[in-house]
Amino acid sequence: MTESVDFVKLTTDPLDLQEIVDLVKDNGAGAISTFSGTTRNTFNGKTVVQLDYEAYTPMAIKLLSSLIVTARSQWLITKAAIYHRLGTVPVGETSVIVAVSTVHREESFRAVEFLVNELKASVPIWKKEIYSDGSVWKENAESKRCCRS
Amino acid sequence: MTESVDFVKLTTDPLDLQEIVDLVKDNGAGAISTFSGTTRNTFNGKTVVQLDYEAYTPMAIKLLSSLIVTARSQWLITKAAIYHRLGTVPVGETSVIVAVSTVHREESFRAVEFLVNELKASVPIWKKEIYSDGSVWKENAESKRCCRS
Amino acid sequence: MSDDNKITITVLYFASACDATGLSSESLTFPLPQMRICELEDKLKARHEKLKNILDICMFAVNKEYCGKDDIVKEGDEVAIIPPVSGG
Amino acid sequence: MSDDNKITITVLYFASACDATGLSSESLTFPLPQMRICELEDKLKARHEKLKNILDICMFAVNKEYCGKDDIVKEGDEVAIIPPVSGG
Repeated sequence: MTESVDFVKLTTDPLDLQEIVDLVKDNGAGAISTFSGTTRNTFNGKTVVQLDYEAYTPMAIKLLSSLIVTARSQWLITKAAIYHRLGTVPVGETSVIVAVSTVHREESFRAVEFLVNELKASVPIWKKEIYSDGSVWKENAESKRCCRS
Repeated sequence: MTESVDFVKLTTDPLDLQEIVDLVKDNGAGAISTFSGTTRNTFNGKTVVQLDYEAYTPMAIKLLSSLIVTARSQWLITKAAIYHRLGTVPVGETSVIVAVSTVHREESFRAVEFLVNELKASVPIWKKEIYSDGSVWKENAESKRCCRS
Repeated sequence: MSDDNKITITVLYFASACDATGLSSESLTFPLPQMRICELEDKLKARHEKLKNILDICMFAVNKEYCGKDDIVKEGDEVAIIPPVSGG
Repeated sequence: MSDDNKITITVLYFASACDATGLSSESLTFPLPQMRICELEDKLKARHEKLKNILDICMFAVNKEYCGKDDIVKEGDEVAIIPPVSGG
């Protein structure tokens, strides 16, 4: 049976960085780079109480897997993991973790950055930011509008 | 009392990624990037049994702290940590962890990459690679030779 | 077997689009053999007043693939209205 | 009080330099008020045969600061021989 090398998951459970790093750890890889996105306590002066995330899950899973395939076409990746939290994420908790292991570090830097940037641009996951005095659906600045204009 | 924002440590204990990430976690920071360097099981076809690390510890600590100061002069960093292991590091275990928290992710990507690259170029830490049939002191390709030629 | 002169599709709504319609999905039947995304967009705007401005900044996906306004929608397709994403 | 016409310094050896000398450090006294790093390098080469080639690829640090071959070494300084680093 082939050993898994790509790990993609959307979950309502808290994300565990060590667990995810252990998924990508490999004795043939000398480098592991990670990115964790956390809930900040303020946004433009407003006090953030929590974030609520929702997703078009089947498409999000499909796109995330496809992003890893694209990353592998550009860099020599040993293993890669992308976990994203859904539901309520309180302030200070982690909403996304991307981890990549590679033989040499340069490739892990590039691959993590690519995966995070592309996730923020195209994966159908939405964040509602709940403030002490209201709420709003956020838009990533890099959210793609291709095919529309 | 001022809260610590920079964490530098050389230690013979195993490195704990979660512990180090918890040091840099901050509710005002939305991004945490990390790099972990691990012991690969082969190098140019030779089987690596373990790595032995030694350091000029006082100078290494001084330089690592100074690298974080330099990084802060270029990017808006919330907190930063650099931990390096000394003594014997078995295959598969982690020898270095760099973690940086920032408000926005771009800066955490840049700062981690800078810190790792500069550490590998200038910090007086040495790795002896022990193979099944011998050993050798390694040299980072980027090890600086300024002032010498 | 389906009538060749009409299509039934599923439309999925998320985030602000779900708020605007009060729906997470709906099944729609059109007396056409097929249609373009831009035609569907016009019909959805007519159907849901509050969706008008939102649709102008949304993307569409057919069967979990992003698509363009001239792409074709066929019988049984699942069309998702994708507001600007904010994951990560 | 120190004799103004001689200096005593500490030289630290690491990694391959430590292997070559069999020492992690040594205290050396020179009948000079001060000296340049390049002069110290020559004296260390004369003193330790096996250090010759190694010193050609090492850097020097005085009191925990990297320095150049024309930098000055003074009484009480700590000079480290820094082989090519391999941390990370």
